[in-house]
Parts: sequence; structure tokens; C-alpha cells
Amino acid sequence: ATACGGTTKEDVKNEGGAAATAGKADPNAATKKGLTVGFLPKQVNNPYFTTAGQGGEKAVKELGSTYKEVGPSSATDTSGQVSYVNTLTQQQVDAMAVSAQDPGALCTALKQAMNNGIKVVTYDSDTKPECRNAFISQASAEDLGRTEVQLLAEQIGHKGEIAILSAAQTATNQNTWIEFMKKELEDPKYKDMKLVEIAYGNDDAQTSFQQTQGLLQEHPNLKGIISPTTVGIKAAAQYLSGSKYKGKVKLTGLGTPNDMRKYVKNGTVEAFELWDPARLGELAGRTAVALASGQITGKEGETFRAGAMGEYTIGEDGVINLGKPTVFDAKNIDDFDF
Amino acid sequence: MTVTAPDRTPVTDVPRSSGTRLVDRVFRMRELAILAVLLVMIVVTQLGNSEFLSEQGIKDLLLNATILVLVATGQSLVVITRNVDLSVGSVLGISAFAAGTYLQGGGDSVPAVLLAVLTGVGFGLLNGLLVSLGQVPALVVTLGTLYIIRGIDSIWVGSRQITAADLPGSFVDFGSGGVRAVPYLALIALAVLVATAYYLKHFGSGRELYALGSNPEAARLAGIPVRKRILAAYTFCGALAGLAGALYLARFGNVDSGTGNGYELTVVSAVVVGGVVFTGGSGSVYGAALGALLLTSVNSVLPALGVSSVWVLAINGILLICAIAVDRVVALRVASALKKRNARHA
Amino acid sequence: MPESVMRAVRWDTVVGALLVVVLLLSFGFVDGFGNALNLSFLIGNTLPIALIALPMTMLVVCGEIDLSVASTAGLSGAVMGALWNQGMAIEAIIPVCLLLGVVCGLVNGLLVTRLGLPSLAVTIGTLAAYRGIAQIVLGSDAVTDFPAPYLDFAAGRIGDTFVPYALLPFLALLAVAVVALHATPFGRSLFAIGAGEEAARFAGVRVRRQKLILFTATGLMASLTGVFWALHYASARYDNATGLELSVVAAVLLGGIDFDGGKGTLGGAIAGVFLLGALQNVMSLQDVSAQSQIVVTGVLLVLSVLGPRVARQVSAARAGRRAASAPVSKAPTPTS
Amino acid sequence: MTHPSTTGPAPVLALRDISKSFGAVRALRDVSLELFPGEVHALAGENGAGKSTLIKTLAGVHRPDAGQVLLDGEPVVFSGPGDARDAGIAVIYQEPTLFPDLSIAENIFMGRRPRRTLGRIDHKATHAATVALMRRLGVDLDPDRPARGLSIADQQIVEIAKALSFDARVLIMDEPTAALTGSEVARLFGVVRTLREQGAAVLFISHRLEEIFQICRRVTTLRDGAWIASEPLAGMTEDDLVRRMVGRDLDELYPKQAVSPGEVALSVRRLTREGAFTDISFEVRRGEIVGLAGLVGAGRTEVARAVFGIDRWDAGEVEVDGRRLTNGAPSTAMAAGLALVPEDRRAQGLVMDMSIERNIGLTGLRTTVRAGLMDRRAERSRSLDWAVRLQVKYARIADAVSTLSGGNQQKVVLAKWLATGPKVLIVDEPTRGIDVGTKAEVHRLLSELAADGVAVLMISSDLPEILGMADRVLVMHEGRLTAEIPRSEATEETVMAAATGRAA
Ligand SMILES: Nc1ncnc2c1ncn2[C@@H]1O[C@H](COP(=O)(O)OP(=O)(O)OP(=O)(O)O)[C@@H](O)[C@H]1O
Ligand SMILES: Nc1ncnc2c1ncn2[C@@H]1O[C@H](COP(=O)(O)OP(=O)(O)OP(=O)(O)O)[C@@H](O)[C@H]1O
Ligand SMILES: [Mg+2]
Ligand SMILES: [Mg+2]
Repeated sequence: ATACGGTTKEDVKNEGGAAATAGKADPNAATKKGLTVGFLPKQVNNPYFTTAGQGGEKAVKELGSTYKEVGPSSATDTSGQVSYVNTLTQQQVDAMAVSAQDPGALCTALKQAMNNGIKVVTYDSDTKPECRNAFISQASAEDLGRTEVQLLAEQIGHKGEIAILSAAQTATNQNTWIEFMKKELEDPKYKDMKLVEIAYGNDDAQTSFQQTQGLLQEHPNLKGIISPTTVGIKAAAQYLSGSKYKGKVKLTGLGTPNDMRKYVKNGTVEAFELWDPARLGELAGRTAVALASGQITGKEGETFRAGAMGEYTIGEDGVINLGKPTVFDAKNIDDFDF
Repeated sequence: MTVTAPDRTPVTDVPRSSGTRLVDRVFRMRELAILAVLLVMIVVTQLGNSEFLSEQGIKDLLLNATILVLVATGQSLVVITRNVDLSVGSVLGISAFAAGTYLQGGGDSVPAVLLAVLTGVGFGLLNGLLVSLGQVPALVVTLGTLYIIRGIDSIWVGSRQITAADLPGSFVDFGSGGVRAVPYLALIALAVLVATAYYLKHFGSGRELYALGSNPEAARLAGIPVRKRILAAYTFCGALAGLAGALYLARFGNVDSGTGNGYELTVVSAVVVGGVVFTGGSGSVYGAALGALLLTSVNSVLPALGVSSVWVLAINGILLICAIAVDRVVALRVASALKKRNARHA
Repeated sequence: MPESVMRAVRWDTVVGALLVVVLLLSFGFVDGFGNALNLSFLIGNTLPIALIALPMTMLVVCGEIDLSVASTAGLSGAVMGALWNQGMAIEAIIPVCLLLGVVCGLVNGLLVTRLGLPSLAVTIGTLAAYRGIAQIVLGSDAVTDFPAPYLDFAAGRIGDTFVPYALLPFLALLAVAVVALHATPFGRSLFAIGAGEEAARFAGVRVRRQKLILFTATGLMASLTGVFWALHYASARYDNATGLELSVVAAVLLGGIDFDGGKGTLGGAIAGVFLLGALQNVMSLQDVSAQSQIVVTGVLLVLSVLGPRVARQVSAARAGRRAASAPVSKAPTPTS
Repeated sequence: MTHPSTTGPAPVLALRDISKSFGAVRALRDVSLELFPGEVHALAGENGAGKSTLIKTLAGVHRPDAGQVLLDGEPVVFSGPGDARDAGIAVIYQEPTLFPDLSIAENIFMGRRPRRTLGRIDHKATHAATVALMRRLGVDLDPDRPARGLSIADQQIVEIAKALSFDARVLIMDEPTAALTGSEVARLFGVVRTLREQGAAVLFISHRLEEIFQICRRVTTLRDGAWIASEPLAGMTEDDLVRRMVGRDLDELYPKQAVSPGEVALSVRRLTREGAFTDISFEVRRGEIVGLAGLVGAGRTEVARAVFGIDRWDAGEVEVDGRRLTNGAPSTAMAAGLALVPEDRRAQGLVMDMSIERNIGLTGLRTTVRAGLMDRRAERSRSLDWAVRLQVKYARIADAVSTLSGGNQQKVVLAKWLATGPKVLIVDEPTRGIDVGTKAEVHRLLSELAADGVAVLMISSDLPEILGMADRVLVMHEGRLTAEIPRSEATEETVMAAATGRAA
């Protein structure tokens, strides 16, 4: 306690928080069948999460277990997501795969679930490490951040002002990627490129639209925009394609092929990237079953076989990386449908 | 009882120069106040960023306002009758998707727009029937239909979405095209706005909307078909929300189950900022349109000035409060001037 | 029908009865509903709405509304997080946050009472403003490391019972609010203001002062909710509690509070809050999708206004039939 | 049913055995009535007798439970006020029904404005027609000003103009004169006479009996919702009429007790509110009833509002019992012992949707309290007490005041303020819309209060009432006090002279 007798951040830090991952992994344990795995995306009705969910469903069914999906109808309804965690706990599922709206808010509920013997996997968006058993990362944050800068740099010839159009200011994954983008930009080969602004479109089409307009008006010399969010890149592309900036200002980032096909074809966008959300969901489902079967516990260094996807190793803090993202351009975009 | 000659001077022969001047002037002054705020804002921005009023810049300003202007026009009709329609956002979303699915299936643009409008009309009728026949508080009913329509929308749409690629190119081009700096969409909104304003001022049924908002009981006693008028106002509001849905599709080329979510607060703000009074009976659609223009312009002005988007929300809110405060002060001034003028013992 | 029965068939009693029915049915037929853990989840997740519903009911009774409550809650959560990051003691932070809520409420109240602006418009404005300030204060941070005893208090329950710790202070506040609204001159004057503001002023009711008090109390309760929210979900972010205002308004409306002012009971409002909470819980347990849940909420709201109206017409028709035979009533003699 | 034989044409409008109930209240029981062209017919009865209900039935507002409405001898069913209007029936309701946000011209012509091509409104013609109407009534109201903020009297005038603009065959007027002073009434009667000569049928309600005798030919009396008689007025005396209405003889209408005034209770010094009144000074002593007279719009109400603290004053001071009042604070005025019975009972006097009990209780929120909580029993007995003392006619004390007849509502307002046991009582048009029987009762009450040492300031547009009750008469003209006339010298002539500014 401090001099005045209150509890401060320092006190809490000193207490330390130890989350024990109990039990021991048995890599050779049989895959259990008849389990129930609950998927809890940030938002139902979101095409991205629906695709991920379909991947998860395929994996879980293949392994002889039951898949179910619940979730809030709004991506900012954190309390709604918490009560869905509670509901899944209440329904005694064997494992749940969660894409967390908030790194902290779900913690209490998730810990409660783990106390009730439920295995927790996070995918797409993580919580604090002690609140889940494993996290399936869509690609390493570092890879994503750096490659997006590289993609844009090629398109604008390593020269000129660039800006970022992000989602919500609080989006954890966005912020991590942006950090790595900044790190990449420190490299001398980008000395002629300047990051002039980061705008937030809140994953809302209209807001992203107006933020793009603002970026272009404020920085007449802008050469390129990175939008590491599917909603943002789509809105920015739609604006650019209907404006005088079409083709002059480059746009890249994370988008789905179906969303972006038109803009790639009409020349608004040259190339962008994304991982395959279906594979992300599939890996989440397989990891959940592996955890529930006792084949892994989420400790660093453990390995397991994820069906046809191959062998995966658990990294630091229980993070499992899906692999490198795919770059889409006019040549290959028609090979994908999601 | 002895009758003394009244000391009131008889009314002079010449009627005061023109029609319903005084009442109008009250409205007009309030609209001028909003217009002034808007102009000041735009001029300041232009000084800070010369790109702001470029052809593209003006086009963007107008395009941004278009959809809100349409919905706010419909909403103000409902608010004038002392009601409110909170479900406009949901209606916009579902009609945009309806038009989208039709176009996706290879349909033509005109029937698609009609389909959106008809969807809007349908839900407008539903709201109108519930409010006027049930004679129940509009706020609750339309909050209810807001949820119901949104729910139906998301069950129907699921995780599907309609993207620009699914739409005919001409439709999407129409959404961003225009005559020089004036987008086609803005012309549509303007036409609707002017027609509505003309109707409200020059037609008996339009004035009756004001009357029944001003004093519903008196309206009933005056033999105004109250239910019919309210029903009509809601239907019109729904129709415009539907039309706005179609234009949204053309403009953004993208609709999913979340489209129009939370739009009701923006619309209500625009209407309120535009000086349409929530207790009914007063306000004009021009005011509401100006309010819409003001609100959307704020969203363009701040990024154009390079204000970090972190500040946008706070500034937005404060501007909104300032706008209604200015409006209020002007209204009070006008009222007291009116009172002085009418005091019989000056 | 006896008069007492007639009067008991008011919408707020209907909502109360509905709540009881839903609870009983759920205990009987819904797996996992009746156990203590689930009930504590249900109550815990509903408490933020219930907390704000207390002052909101009173505001609505006196003909005003405050849509900025969720933003005030978000702001006080954000400030709590920011100060905590600065190393301030939580015991000092909480009073600061509550004070902030008072200020937020006061600003709303002054704008409404001094400038005479419509509260709907004012609070739509402050809804954006307060949330915006929260965003400026905390930015993209999410503060999660509040001290365990506080988190446990906000999220935990008493032993293995269904009673969350936080329910107890809420019950105390509820009692205070019920007495204030329904048994004090203050509450009585609120009903008068709501039903006829000018007449209330002519009767010596200090309309502006009462409203100011209410707005301030609403701000205070909203910030209390904000603090509770941050601790309950162990997360302070600027966008905490976004959209909560609509849930509160929906619940209060469901509870039979008339938005024209002058009518309603706190019991009805709280019954409305917990009815919605319980229904959502049950529907989730039954795997009803979020979309369908929205529809159910909407239908309930529409019914909540159509229902009493139909009831009124039925009872009016009945009274009419009775009157045909009854003698004309005369002024009764005083009873005292 | 026996009607006196009438020569001339058949009735334009007739009611046959009409009954109407509201819940448990039977407002009309088998009432019949015939209206002939070219006659002005009076409808008389106590408060709550059913007059307004009868009129609303004629106007299509209420659907009768039983009985028939006959138009030109044919049974008709009006499904709403619009139908009645289309049938040529114009109605002035007891309470003004204006649209506050619309201009006076629009109020008058709502629903049937002059049209131009394509059904557009002809704003110019509307304006001109309004000017013409106003001239006919001899008033100077700007057709373009909004109706909001008009005094009750002006509202009533707009209502009259509205009804006249119909050129209706049947004109029904529910207490159109209640808020008017002599000159406006005279004008109105002039217009009504013209209409009568043109062959219109007029149904007229008033609690001022002299007006009935002045203009009506026949009278129909109602008592407790039942038809009592329809007969010619010729040969009847006021007492006869009162006996029909009340069923007994009337007490003296102005039972003024002589009192010797005590010390000053209310003192107003050099009070000014810009645009309303200037430099008003007067005193009211304990036991005194001081009348405040003036033409409509002279500013009497504004003075009362300012004294009580509803409006702020710009200069001057007010003392009650030697205590200076705070500017603009009704609650301190109340605490000092001041009470104001306001002129507009519906907006200012009562909370219409609240019960009688709660309305009367509203002024007692400070007194019917125990340990900070409402003492419901004390509140109820206080309310019941006063409701009964003022003979309010109601079904249940818990009923909303909106269900009461106009006169009974006025009694509730009086009850509410008398219950505070004021030291100084300001009453603004205290008997507006109150029947003769109750009026006498109210006067007796005021007189008793004065005798008990209450200082009373009585604003009234009913000059006989002022002359009958006041110890002293103050007269206002255009926002200034123009005369103070002791009871002995107060006559209609002296007061009117001061009110019209002809005497200094
Ligand atoms: N809407 C209503 N609901 C219930 N009761 C009503 C309603 N309207 C009138 N009444 C009752 O009907 C009776 C007749 O009322 P009405 O207004 O016709 O009286 P009135 O003769 O016009 O009296 P006054 O001279 O006071 O205006 C009263 O007892 C009144 O309480
Ligand atoms: N609330 C108000 N708003 C605007 N004007 C008002 C208001 N109240 C009164 N007036 C105007 O002020 C003037 C003085 O009215 P006031 O009511 O004081 O007169 P009065 O002598 O009491 O006459 P009466 O009560 O017989 O109408 C009138 O012209 C009236 O129209
Ligand atoms: Mg009457
Ligand atoms: Mg007056």
C-alpha cells in the first residue's frame, strides 16, 4: 500500500498475476469425439467471421464433434459478448473459440469458463494471455505490418506521403500491426516515404469514407493509403474509384478478394493481402479439440497435427501462427472466392 | 350593462404587405442562424485548406449530405405532427438490401429504386398504422419497430453482403457521378426537398400537419382527419428512407446487415439542429436539410483541417450543442420582438 | 369488477407478473437457468441497465430524458483508467469519477433548465461530446489491471449463492429511489411537472431546481455505472457501455413509463429491466440467435404500448355497461 | 315532450331523447332540444349539468349512447366534428382550441382556406378575410401573429371569428363570453343579432344570466343531465331561471360583509415589467377585498403573475406582511402567505391528468409531510375537505380533473389555493365559467375569508362582480393604474371611464 493507504497500479504490479496452465500434455492421447465446441465471433452476420466459422465447423465435424456458433449482433457490444461467454459456460461446452472484442473485458468470464473445465482458444483477436489456453494468430503481426508497407512502397516507388486508415482506435490487432508498420518504415530504404497521418474509420463504411476524403483533402500530395481492415479498405476503394484520385493514390491493406475484385479490375487497387479466414477458423477448431483431448495444454513448445493443415508448434505466450498472408492482385484474384 | 366604445383602433384598410409573414420570419431567422454557422465553418476550413472547396471537395460535401437530407426531410414531416420515427435507420438498411438483391439478380436500376421506395412505404405504413390506429406513443412504437426491422433484416441478410462488384456499373457510376461539382444524388434530394417544402406551405393538407402537431385535440375538433394525416406522414417518411436506401447502395456500393445501424440518432440530431421542434407544430424541412448539411459537413471539415480523428467526436457534440443553443437564442429574440410589437401599449 | 382489481390491472403490474411468469417457466423448463451461477450472471449483466434506469425513470416521469448516460458512464470509465495509469490510488479515483459524473449531469441540467433547450437535443449533443472526451482522455488504451478485491466485488457473488455482491448496494439505491419518487413531496412534484409543467410552476413547485437535481443525480448514477462497468468487465476503455442508453430507454418504456411524462412507477421500470435481461438470458441458453432476440425485444416494446391501450378499452367498455344501471353519483360526504 | 308551440319554420337541428355516459357518470339522460332558424336559444344549467356534453354531441365530438340527432327533420349520425361542420354547424367550445404555432389567420381558416389553382392555398385571400372578420368584431389582432401567447380573451375572440367565418346555419357557443368584458360582449351580440336576422339558429350558453335575457328568446334548462324545461324567456325573471337550474331559491349573489380593514398585508410599490405594465403601486389591507378592473389586455393578469413571482419584474418591490418577496420565485411568495388563482385553469391552474385529490394536494406538499414523507391520509382529508366545501361535483376524488365539467374544474383550482390558508389571496377571474349558484357560494367564501382577515385582490372582467364585492376598485388602462375608486363611488360609469382612459 502507498503512504496514503490507497491501492495504486504499482501495488497491483507487485502482486503479480500468475495464471497457471494446469495439467500435462499427452501428445499421443486419442482425439476425443462427441465434444461440443462453441464459436464466439466478435459479431455474427459478419462475412469475415462467417467464413472463419465455416472453416471451424468443417474441422470440428471432421473430428467427430459438434459445432455451434453464438455471438452478439454488434461488434462493439462487449457486454453482449461477455454474456455469451457466460452462456457457453452455462451450457457446459467442452471448448470455445473466441474472437475477443476487448482484451480485458472477457477475462473474468473466460477464467470462470476455464475454472469450469472449458478449454478456451482465441482467434483473430486475442485477450490477455492468462485468460485463454491458446491464441490462433492470423499471421504474425510483424509479417502483416511489414508486408503491407512493402506492398505499398513498391506501388509508389518508395517515395511520397502515405497514410493509414485503421478501424477503431481501440482495436488491439490494428494497433499492433501499425506499430510494426512504423518499425518497417524506419528502414533507410523508406527514407523518402513519410507516414503523415493515422485516421480511424471505426469499421463503419460511412465514417471510413469521410476519413478517406479528409486524408486526401488535407494532404494533397498523398501517394498511398494502407488500410489494414476489410471494411476500411473497401470504403476507401469505393471512394477512390468514384473520385479524381482513382489510380493516382495507391491503396493497399487487408481485404477479401470478393470485396475487392471490382476495384482490382478497374484499376483502383493494384494489390492487397489477407490470410484465408476459413483456414483461421479451421485451425481454431482443431486447436480447441486438441486442447479438449489433452493433446496440448497451451505451453510454449508443444506441437500438434492439425489434420491436412500440417504440424503446428505453440509459440511464446501460447500463440499459434497461421502462416504468411496471401497477396492478391489482378493475376490471381479470380482463383479465390471468399 | 353600459357599452363603452372600444378604444381599439380599427384595423387599417391596407393588409400588411404579404401573406403569413410574421410566422415565417420566425422560421427563416432560425434557418439563417444555422446557415450562418455552416458558412462560417466552411469559410474557415477553406482558409485552412484550399483543397476543401475544390470541385471534388464540393462534390463530396454534397454527396455526404444527400442521404441524410432525404431521411431528415421525411423525419421532419413526422416530427411536425408531434411524432417521431426511430426506425428510419433500419428501414434504410433493409430497403438498400432489397434493391441490392434485385440488382444482383440482374435487375434494372429504376425498378430497383422503386423496390426500395416500396419497401420503405411498407414499413412506413406499418409504423403509421401502429401509431395512428393504436394511438400510442410514437417513440416506443418506432423504437420497437427499429428492433423488429433490424432483426428481420439481419435474419434475412445473414452474413451476406452486396458489393460494388455485384451491381451494374451504370448504377454505381450514377452514385458518384454528377454535373461538374453537383452530384446527381444531390439533385434528387434537392428536388424532393423543394417539392416537400412547397407542399407543406401551399397545400391544405400540409398545413394540417402543422395544425395537428400544434394541438392534436384541437385538430380533431376542427375536423382534420388526424389518423389519415399521421399515416401519410409516416408513409412519406418511410418512402424517403427507402429512397435513401437505394441512394446509399448507389453511393457506397456496399450493403450488409449492419447498414443504417444507429442512423436514427444522426437523423434526429439533424432535425433538431435544423430547428424542427420535438413537441410538434413548428419547423421547416429546409431547416432540417440545413441541419443535415451542417452535421455531415462537420464530419468533413474536421479531417480536412487535419484535426485528429480522436477529437472529431467531441467537437461534433459540442458543435451540435452550440447550434441548438444559437437557434434557441435567436428564437427567444424573435419571440420577444414579436411580443413587443404586439404589446398594445407600447 | 371491484375497483381495486381494476386499478391493479395497470401495465407495470402486468410487466411484474410477466417477469414472474418468465422466471417460473425458465426455472422449470430451461436447462442451466436456475442454477446460482447463471442467475448471478443474469443479475450482474443487468445491473448496469438497472442502475441507470433508477434516475432515468424519474427524469422521464418529469418529462425529460437523458441520452448521454452511456457516454457519461464511458467517460468516467475512461478517466478511471487514465488516472489509474497515472498511478493514482483507486480509493481516490472513484470519488473523482463520481464527481465527474455530477459535473456531466450538471452540464446537461444547466443547458436544459437555464437555456431552456429540449433535453432530447441537448443530450444527443452531450452523448457525442462526453464520448469524444473519453476518447481524448484514454485514446486506444484498454486498462485492465485494477486491484483484485475491487474486481472481485464487482464481478463476484456471495459464496455459492446467486447474489452478486453488487446487488446489495443496488437494492439499497433502489429503496432510496422508490421512496424518493413515490413517497416524498419531491417525487410528487416530479409527477406534477411531467403532467403539467406550467401548472406545477403556478403551484410553487421549483421546476428548474427539481430538474437540475434530477439531471445531476442521473449523471452521478451514470458515472457510478461507469465505474461498476469497468470493474465488472475488468476493462476500462473509452467505448465502454456504448449504446446502453437505448437499452435503458427500451427497458424503462417496457416498464410502462410514459414518455409524455407524469406517469409510471419505479417498480414497473425495474421489472421491465429485469424482464428484458431474463428473456435475453433464457433465449441465449436456448440458442436463440442474436437477431431473433432483437425481434423479440421489438415486439415486446410494441406490445407494451398496445397492451395497456387494449386493456383500457376493454375496461372502459365494461364500465360503460355498468353505468347504464347505476345511479348518478353525487359528491360524497367527507370521511374525516 | 311538451314544447311551447313555435310559429315559423321547422327546427333545423333537434335532439331527441339523447343519453350519454362517461364511465359511471351519466352526463345526459333523455334530453331533447329543438333549434329553429332565426332564434337565439339559451342553454342553462349548473356546472356539470351536461351543457357542454350536449353541445359536443351536437357537434359530432361525442357519439350519443341513445337517442337521435335530427338535421332538417332527418336523423343523422355524425362520425366526427368534420361531419357536423360540413352540415353547416359551427361550434365555439368552452375551452379555446387553437393551434399555438399557427397564425391567427390560419387558425381561423384551418381546413377550408381560400384556394387557388391545383388546390393551393391562397394566402392573400386568407389574410384579407381575416382582416375583414376582425373588423366585424371590432378588434385589432394581427392576423399574422401566432396564436401562442394570446390571452384567454383574445383566444376566445379568435374562436368567435373562426365560428363566424363559417357562415353556418347553426352557431353553437359554449360560454363564449366568460372571459370577455362588456364592450366585446356588446360587439359579439351585435354580430349574433345580424346572424339571427339572416336566419341562422344560435345556441348560446352563459352563466351570466343578464346576457341570456339580453339576447335569447327561449331557454332550455338542464339539471344533473336531465331535461327540465324548454320555454320562452319572455315573462321569466332571473329568479325563475335560477330556480329551474338549481331547484331552489338562490342566495344573495353578492353577500359582501362590511369589514373594517386591518394593517397592510400586500404592498406593491412602483412595479414595472417592460412591455406589460408600468409603475404600479397599491396596497391591500387585511379584511379588504380590492377589485382590479380594466379592459381585456389592460395588463391585470400580468401584474398578478409578477407579484406572485411567475414572471420577473424589472423594477419595484413587493411586500407581503412586511416581508420583501424575491423577484421571480413563486415558492417564496407562497411561503410568505400569498396565493394566486390563475386565469387559465387548464394550463396554469390544474394538472389535467392528475386526480382531484393530487391537484388540491399539490399546494400542500410542504404541509402534508411527516418525517420528510408524504402523509397520504392528511393529504386526502385536506383535499376532500375543500372539495366538499366548494361543492365540487365529482364521481371519485381519485378521478382525473380532466373529467370534470369546466365550472367544477374552476372550483378545484379555488380549493387548491384556499387550502393553503393564505394571508393574501389574488384571484384572477375567480368565477369564470362558474354557475350562479356556486358563484354566490364563491363570493360568500371570499367575503368570509376577508372577514377572517385575509387580504383579497380580485381581478375580474365581470364588472357587476367587482362592484358587488370590492371595498375598493383599482382600474388599469394600457399597463398603468388609472384610478382608485372607493366602494361608495364605484359605478359602471366611473370604472369604465377609467378603464378606457377617459378619466385620469
Ligand atoms: N370526458 C369525460 N369523462 C368523464 N366525465 C365527463 C367527461 N366530460 C364530462 N364529464 C362529466 O359529465 C358531466 C357533465 O359535464 P359538462 O361538461 O357537460 O357540464 P357543463 O354543463 O358544461 O358544466 P359547466 O357549466 O361547468 O361547463 C359532469 O359530471 C362531468 O364530470
Ligand atoms: N404568455 C404571454 N405571452 C405573450 N403575450 C402575452 C402573454 N400573456 C399575456 N400576453 C399579452 O399581454 C397583454 C396583457 O395581457 P393580460 O392578460 O395581462 O391582460 P389582462 O388585463 O389580464 O386582460 P385579460 O386577463 O382580461 O385578458 C395582452 O395583449 C396579451 O395578449
Ligand atoms: Mg361546460
Ligand atoms: Mg387576465
